[in-house]
Amino acid sequence: MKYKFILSGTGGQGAITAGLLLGEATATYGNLFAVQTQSYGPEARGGAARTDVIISSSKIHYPKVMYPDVLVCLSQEAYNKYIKMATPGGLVIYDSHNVKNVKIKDYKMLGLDMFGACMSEFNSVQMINICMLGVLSEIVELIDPETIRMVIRNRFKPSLIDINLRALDMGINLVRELGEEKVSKLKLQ
Amino acid sequence: MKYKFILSGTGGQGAITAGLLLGEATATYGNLFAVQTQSYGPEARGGAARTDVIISSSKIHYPKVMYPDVLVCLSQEAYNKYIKMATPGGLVIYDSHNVKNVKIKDYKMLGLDMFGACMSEFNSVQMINICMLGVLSEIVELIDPETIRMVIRNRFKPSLIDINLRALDMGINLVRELGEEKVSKLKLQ
Amino acid sequence: MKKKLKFNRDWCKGCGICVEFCPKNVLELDDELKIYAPRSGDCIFCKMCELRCPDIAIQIIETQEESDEEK
Amino acid sequence: MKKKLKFNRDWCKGCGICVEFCPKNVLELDDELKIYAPRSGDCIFCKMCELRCPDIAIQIIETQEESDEEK
Amino acid sequence: MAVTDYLREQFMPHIWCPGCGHGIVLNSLVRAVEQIGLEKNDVVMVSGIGCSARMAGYLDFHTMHTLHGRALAFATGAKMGNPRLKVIVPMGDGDALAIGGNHFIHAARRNMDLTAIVMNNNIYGMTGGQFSPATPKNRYATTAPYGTIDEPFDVVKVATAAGASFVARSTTYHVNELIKLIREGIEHPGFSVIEILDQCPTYYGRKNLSGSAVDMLKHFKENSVKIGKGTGAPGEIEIGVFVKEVRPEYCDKYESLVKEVQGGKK
Amino acid sequence: MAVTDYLREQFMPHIWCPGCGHGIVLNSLVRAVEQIGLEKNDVVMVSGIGCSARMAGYLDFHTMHTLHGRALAFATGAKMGNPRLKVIVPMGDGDALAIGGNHFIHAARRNMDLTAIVMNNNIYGMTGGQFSPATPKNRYATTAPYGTIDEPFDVVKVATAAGASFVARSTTYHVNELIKLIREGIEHPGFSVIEILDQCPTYYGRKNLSGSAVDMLKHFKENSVKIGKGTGAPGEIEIGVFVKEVRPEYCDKYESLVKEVQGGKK
Amino acid sequence: MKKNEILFLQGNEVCARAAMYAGVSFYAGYPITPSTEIAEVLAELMPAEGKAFMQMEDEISSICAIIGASLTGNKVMTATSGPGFSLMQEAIGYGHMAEIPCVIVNVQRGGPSTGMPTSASQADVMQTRWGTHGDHSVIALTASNHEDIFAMTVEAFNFSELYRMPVVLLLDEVIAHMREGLTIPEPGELPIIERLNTSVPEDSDYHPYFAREDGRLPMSEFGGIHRYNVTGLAHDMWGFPSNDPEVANTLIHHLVNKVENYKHDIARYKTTNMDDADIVLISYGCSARSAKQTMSNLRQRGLRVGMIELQTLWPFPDDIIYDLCRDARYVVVAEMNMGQVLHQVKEAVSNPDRVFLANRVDGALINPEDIENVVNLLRGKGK
Amino acid sequence: MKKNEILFLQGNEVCARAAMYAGVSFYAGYPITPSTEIAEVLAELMPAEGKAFMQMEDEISSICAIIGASLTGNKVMTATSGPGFSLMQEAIGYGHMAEIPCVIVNVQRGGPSTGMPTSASQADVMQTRWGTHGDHSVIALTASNHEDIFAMTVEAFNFSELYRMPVVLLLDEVIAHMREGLTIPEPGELPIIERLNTSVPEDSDYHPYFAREDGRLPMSEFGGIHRYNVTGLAHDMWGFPSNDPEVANTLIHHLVNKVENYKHDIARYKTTNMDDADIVLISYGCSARSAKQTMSNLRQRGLRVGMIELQTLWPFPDDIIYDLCRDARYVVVAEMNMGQVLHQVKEAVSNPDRVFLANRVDGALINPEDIENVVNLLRGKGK
Ligand SMILES: Cc1ncc(C[n+]2csc(CCOP(=O)(O)OP(=O)(O)O)c2C)c(N)n1
Ligand SMILES: Cc1ncc(C[n+]2csc(CCOP(=O)(O)OP(=O)(O)O)c2C)c(N)n1
Ligand code: SF4
Ligand code: SF4
Ligand code: SF4
Ligand code: SF4
Ligand code: SF4
Ligand code: SF4
Ligand SMILES: [Mg+2]
Ligand SMILES: [Mg+2]
Repeated sequence: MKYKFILSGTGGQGAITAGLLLGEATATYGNLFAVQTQSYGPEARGGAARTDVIISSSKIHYPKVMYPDVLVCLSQEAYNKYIKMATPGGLVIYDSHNVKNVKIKDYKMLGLDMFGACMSEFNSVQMINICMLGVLSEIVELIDPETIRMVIRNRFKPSLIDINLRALDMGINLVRELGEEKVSKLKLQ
Repeated sequence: MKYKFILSGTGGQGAITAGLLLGEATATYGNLFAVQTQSYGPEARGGAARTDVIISSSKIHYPKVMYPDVLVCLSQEAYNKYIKMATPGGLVIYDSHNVKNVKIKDYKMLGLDMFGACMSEFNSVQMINICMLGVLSEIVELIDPETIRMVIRNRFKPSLIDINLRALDMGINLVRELGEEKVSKLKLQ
Repeated sequence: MKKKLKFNRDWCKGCGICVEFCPKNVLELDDELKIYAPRSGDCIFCKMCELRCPDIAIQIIETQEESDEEK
Repeated sequence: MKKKLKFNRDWCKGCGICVEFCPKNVLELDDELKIYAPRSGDCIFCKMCELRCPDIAIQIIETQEESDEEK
Repeated sequence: MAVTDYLREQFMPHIWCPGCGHGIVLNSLVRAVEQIGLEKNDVVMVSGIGCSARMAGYLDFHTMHTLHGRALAFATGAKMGNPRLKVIVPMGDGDALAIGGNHFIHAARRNMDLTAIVMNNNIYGMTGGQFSPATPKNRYATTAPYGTIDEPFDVVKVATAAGASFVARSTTYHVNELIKLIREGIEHPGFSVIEILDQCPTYYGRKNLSGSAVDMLKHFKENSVKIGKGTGAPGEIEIGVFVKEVRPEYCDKYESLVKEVQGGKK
Repeated sequence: MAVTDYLREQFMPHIWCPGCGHGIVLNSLVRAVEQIGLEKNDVVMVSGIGCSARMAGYLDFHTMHTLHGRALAFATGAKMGNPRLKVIVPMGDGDALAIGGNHFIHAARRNMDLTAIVMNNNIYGMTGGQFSPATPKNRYATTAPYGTIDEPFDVVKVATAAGASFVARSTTYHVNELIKLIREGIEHPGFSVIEILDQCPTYYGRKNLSGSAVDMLKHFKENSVKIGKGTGAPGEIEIGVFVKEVRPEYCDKYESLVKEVQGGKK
Repeated sequence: MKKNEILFLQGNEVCARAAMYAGVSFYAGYPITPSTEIAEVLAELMPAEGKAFMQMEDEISSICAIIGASLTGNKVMTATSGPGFSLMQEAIGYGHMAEIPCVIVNVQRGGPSTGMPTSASQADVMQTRWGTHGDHSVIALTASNHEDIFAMTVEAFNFSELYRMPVVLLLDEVIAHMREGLTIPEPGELPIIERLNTSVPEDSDYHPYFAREDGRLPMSEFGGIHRYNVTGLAHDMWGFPSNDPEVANTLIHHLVNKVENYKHDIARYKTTNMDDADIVLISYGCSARSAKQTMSNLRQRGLRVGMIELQTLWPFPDDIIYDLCRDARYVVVAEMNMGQVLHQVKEAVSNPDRVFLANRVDGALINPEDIENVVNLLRGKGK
Repeated sequence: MKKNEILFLQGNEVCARAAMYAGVSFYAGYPITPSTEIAEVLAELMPAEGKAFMQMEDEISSICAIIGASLTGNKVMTATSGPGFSLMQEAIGYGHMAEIPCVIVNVQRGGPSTGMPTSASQADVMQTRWGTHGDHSVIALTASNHEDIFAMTVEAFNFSELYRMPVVLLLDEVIAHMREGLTIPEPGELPIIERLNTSVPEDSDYHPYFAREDGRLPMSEFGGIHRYNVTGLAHDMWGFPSNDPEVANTLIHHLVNKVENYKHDIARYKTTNMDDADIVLISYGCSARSAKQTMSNLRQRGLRVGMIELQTLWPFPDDIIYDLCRDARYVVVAEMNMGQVLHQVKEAVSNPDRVFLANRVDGALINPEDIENVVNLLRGKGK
């Protein structure tokens, strides 16, 4: 079993941190192999940022993602830049508040208002990346949300653990609210 | 026709300048080929200094002198360091004032008191290298003293030309004073 | 001839420097963190915003037309 | 115990510094441009020659014997 | 000419972070050049490597984006190669003072007519926030997780001691003065150094709780004093012109030498 | 210990020319070390490349003859690698100020306990007499056949501005003071710079009609004044101690940092 | 850190931790992408262990400082990337001439010049061999995954102490910034070679440059009981400068042979599926990850593809390559440059005409398809 | 100077005068043995012609300064030796990336490190090819006598202008310090290639990095009518930094191919007695003088010895060597290093096993007997 993710957003949205947490969750606590890489560049400070994560039950060689099973876009800029990488049959998850301009193609699309959820819950969008991890963990069988909780507990300052856990659950709930049926179509096992 | 010289002395005695003048005389005014090289080294400032000169009627390839036809030693230090390069049948010319400790081997030896001559004529040993060129030009047929005179006239400040020409003649005379017979044994044609 | 504030939204990065140091409190950032001038009438054209903008996103221009300032 | 000038001829390069700056004019260079002390009796052991010699060729040593100074 | 006429607009917006002080310096520089009325074809800009060094790309002069620390060495050749040109050298603090320190003091010594603009944000911005020789003591940086122990350079003092004939300091808050100083520096016929304290909110700011770009500008505002007006309190920023002396300029001296040498001949 | 106990006698006589000032510096240095009573095993000498740099080979310390201009960088590592050791760095004017200028100012800035002895003969001796950044204006050198047009550095000023906490100057004529200054420099707990004007009769002397080593020493004698006693005449050599301040030393600061960091842990 | 815990680290972080494991006690460096994290991690770890971390004014002073600190008895390291590595060349030569143990990490990025600072490349392989002037030998290691980064970092220290010389660890942007799981070895799990100190007693003559029969030169640290001279000039067994041709000749041959004679001890490489391989992929570093993928893809399609992954790049294990490739129909070298290891392979094998290059120089990691395309082309299947 | 007068000059002096002949208008350098005389002669000649001579603070600033001056419209040069050449590597890479014409003379001396400053060596040949990081091509010339030093210095300027890149002239201590007779060519006698200036008119778009079909990039000098950006980062045709893999790929291939595609135009070499040669000596620089002597000695003894003297070292003229050596029984490469051109010859010829090395690395010029001994050995005559 092997899943390939591209998580993208605008510098500061924390897409890369999310990738790192996802990788750590699966590699350290999930008994799986995981590899995470990212695109740097002087532009990374301002423009679109991207991280590739592969999780797999066997050793991973080529560490970059050419054909993502899941492409996440947290911003319009990221969407515009990376949507061309979406694969037929693959899943594109985007933040429906930030990404307005979407085109329907032969991949599955899931727009969720993570931005809105974060704003209403925390009055800040700082947690959007963790929320996104919640979404992923609910959709991708291989990702055990408990492992992400463990990473959160280990990585963050005590004062920030709780709020991050809540953001994670928020993401999980955003998916659950879609209803069994819809979710089952999206799910990656 | 090809003659190979090693001119040696102590830094400051001008052996290297002599080599350069000899080369220039033959190459520029003598219609011959000439190559001059020298040994550098931080020690060159203090210790023994050496220059190799080859003059030839045909093109010269290897520019160093391994088996000198003539080895000149202006100082004891230079003698000690380079006498091992003297070749059987070759000629060793040394300054008989500076070089006291000589061993007789299977090469021809010619000791001349160039030091004394210079001191008595100029009250300085500055000209010993030019005097030595006079000696060489009288012994080596291929070296036309007139070409050395031309170099002296071209290279030196006007104020120094005359004294250098005199030093040259002094060297020539030192050899002539030895008498035809002795000289004819030494001569290189 | 009338002076007018001209913004280059594409260049503005929303740092808020112009907003903070405007002596007349003319400027604000919108939802998308881009500059606009809700109180443009108060502007004294002191140029401080123009000179301090790190993104050269503000220009004070002279114009023939009467205030068609967009805000 | 008596002081004495000791020269290292092998190291001396004949620069003449010691000669020039000896306050008592004790020193000279010989034919071979090596240091010697023709007027060693005048020496006040001020050490200036020892300290200024670039070749560390002069030492003022203390000795048991009476003046067996070689010159 | 309008300010934007000096920009290569096709490459804008620039890559600098929101609120980066380098943009303010760019802004001031362009206005200084405009005030002097320099022809664009007469200006060469030579920069090294760093966020600051990216300035060259955005300006419609003859621009050379070179190697980290070496801008002044390239600039020396460019100027000597055609002394008619005005040569402006924007530099980061790391660029000018760390790897580039030697070229900095030698350029000052020679007094060639170059204008060095040191954009001192107290940090290596481009590489992500390591301390620089201009980072004050006890500050945090990615390579100083426990605080810096190094003493910083005083750019003004070093430039002065090395021989710069025009030395000034200002901050990105003081834009009007800044324009004036840059202008003076460019017009000064000799090596000029203008140190500009500027903000890197992304790294220096974040690591040292200086907060946002706005906060950092406020800091400059509050801690700056005119030369000689200071109380000597730590952290005080003296601003103004420290040195301004007309001394023989290098290219001029070389020209005289050439005349002299040729004098005998021609 | 006798002076010669500090020498590697088997390699003497040294390669320096007759009358070379570097020998006088060697002489003074050995006496200063002897006076302090340093153990030979506690002294590391690090030199670069140049006639001056050859000093290391003749001294019976731990000696490192490194690369042109880089002695202070090697020395910084050696000292930081074992702060217990005394590290002395003899340097030529080219070595210290031309190619090595950056390491010089940064070593001064850090204030690590190194003793830099700048043997300033105003010339590149080793390579045969090219001008250096310490050659005064209008002097002759093989690469300045028409006279130099470059302004020279003032070593004392540059060292001071860069942050050296001990800065002194003397000449090879003033041997007693020289020994005292070198001693003070070595004993000073921080970065010390002792600039020593010394003679290269072979190149600087010959090219600039300063005559022999003796004449050059006379020149030092006649043109030197104690700090503050000068008339400001051109060519005047101010000698003495310019800066002597005890400031936190780099290795000490690092040790404190380590203690602090480990504090939480151990 | 819990025992056997899997850590999810960047390659650079692994390198830094491995250096700690190997006993680095002095680091000096200057920041440069994509190597900077090595310094950043060490800036945190080293003071906590009482070890010296310095950020210097540039790369030249960094390499000089580590050589200085090596002589005062430390295990030392610096890390940089292309531009810094180029600047270090003079002092690297000093390290070779003076035979000073030190480790230099070059995390390669796109070149030449400032090039592509944040992109992947493997174009410094030949520079690592020939970057400084004059004749000498080189040891350079590389790695394609975190376990190997750890192991090769430790080996770099080991070789540098064993052979008394600068050793280069060549990483690349991809593996340096990539995160994957790693279990840090227990202390003692990997062998650590400590400096060979001289047994010459105090007051006896110690010859710092008198090689033992096995080519090794026992050291004595500065500050210790033996005082001697170190120089970058040609020198005799005392470390004193010498112009004697005999001395120079011996020295140069020693500098070359002390490594060339131990080529087999230094060779680190891995082979996979080589038993029946008629198509051999040779690769290293990040490219090896793609090559491995290509191999497994092609094996699944029934092609007899084998692979050699090089970890020792210099001295180049030419006879090993010769032996392994003897029966190959095609040899494909996969690397991210215009063909550098390619030259060595061509020089090594019996039939250079069978050796082909699969490369990529645009900054993006070469991918398994890039390599597969070359294989297909060779098999007459076109792209 | 009288017409056709034979001057008796040092090799370095010849190089300096040839640079004047080629039109050098800016020189910057830092003294180092055995190259210093080049600077010393230019310090005298250049001001007299109104041209700029600068002594800089080090070698790094020297190479940077000449690149800067090249951009403001000058023909430029610097000269150095091993340690300085190593220091210049980063900026040489910049010269390649930004495609700036400049000439770098490296008068080789014994290495590595400070090595043997006053002794002969040819051990920087591979460094010249691979000294800086990243992929690019190199042009390097050498010479064995004064006539050739003059000609190759002029060619170095010509190639650097023609191909818009740094060109290295590799001399050695022997020929640099050797004096022999030379008649300086008349003006016009040797062709001088001037910079190709763009014909794009003012106010039209000039693309500094848009190569013509023949690979050439017409220039526009700084201060001229076109303003553009120059950078050491990967860049597009405007000279503006770009991260686009496509752009990077095109750029790297251009940097390599602009030379590789013109290898035959750049190859300078001389053959002697090659018609019937079954023993081929390949040599260059000072060693070629000895090899020539060996050849003539052996010919006198009836051996069919021929010789190839290389003047272009890079790009290595491999197919020319291949052709010329096809019928050779033995090929002997004579050079003063541990075998550098040797590698290239082995890679070039059809049977590398027939290629042998005659070398010397002790600082003394290799002599005809050294080479003869190798030939005798091969012929089973032992020494
Ligand atoms: C030789 C070399 N060393 C290191 C680097 C990496 N590097 C690029 S910019 C930079 C420092 C930037 O700091 P600064 O000069 O202060 O400019 P800023 O980004 O802060 O404006 C460094 C270390 C490089 N490009 N080249
Ligand atoms: C990198 C490098 N550049 C240049 C040289 C050549 N070089 C050796 S010593 C020296 C200068 C010597 O002058 P200085 O430092 O003043 O010492 P001095 O000989 O006068 O004592 C130079 C340029 C070198 N060895 N290495
Ligand atoms: S010009 Fe002055 S008053 Fe007007 S908006 Fe700008 S800062 Fe405010
Ligand atoms: S200062 Fe400029 S970039 Fe910042 S908010 Fe104002 S207009 Fe935008
Ligand atoms: S000790 Fe003084 S008095 Fe005696 S010789 Fe030396 S300098 Fe002269
Ligand atoms: S000072 Fe020393 S070297 Fe000079 S003459 Fe006197 S003893 Fe000899
Ligand atoms: S990192 Fe700092 S210096 Fe660089 S662009 Fe961002 S704010 Fe400016
Ligand atoms: S050349 Fe000058 S500095 Fe060097 S040893 Fe001779 S006198 Fe001293
Ligand atoms: Mg900065
Ligand atoms: Mg000097």
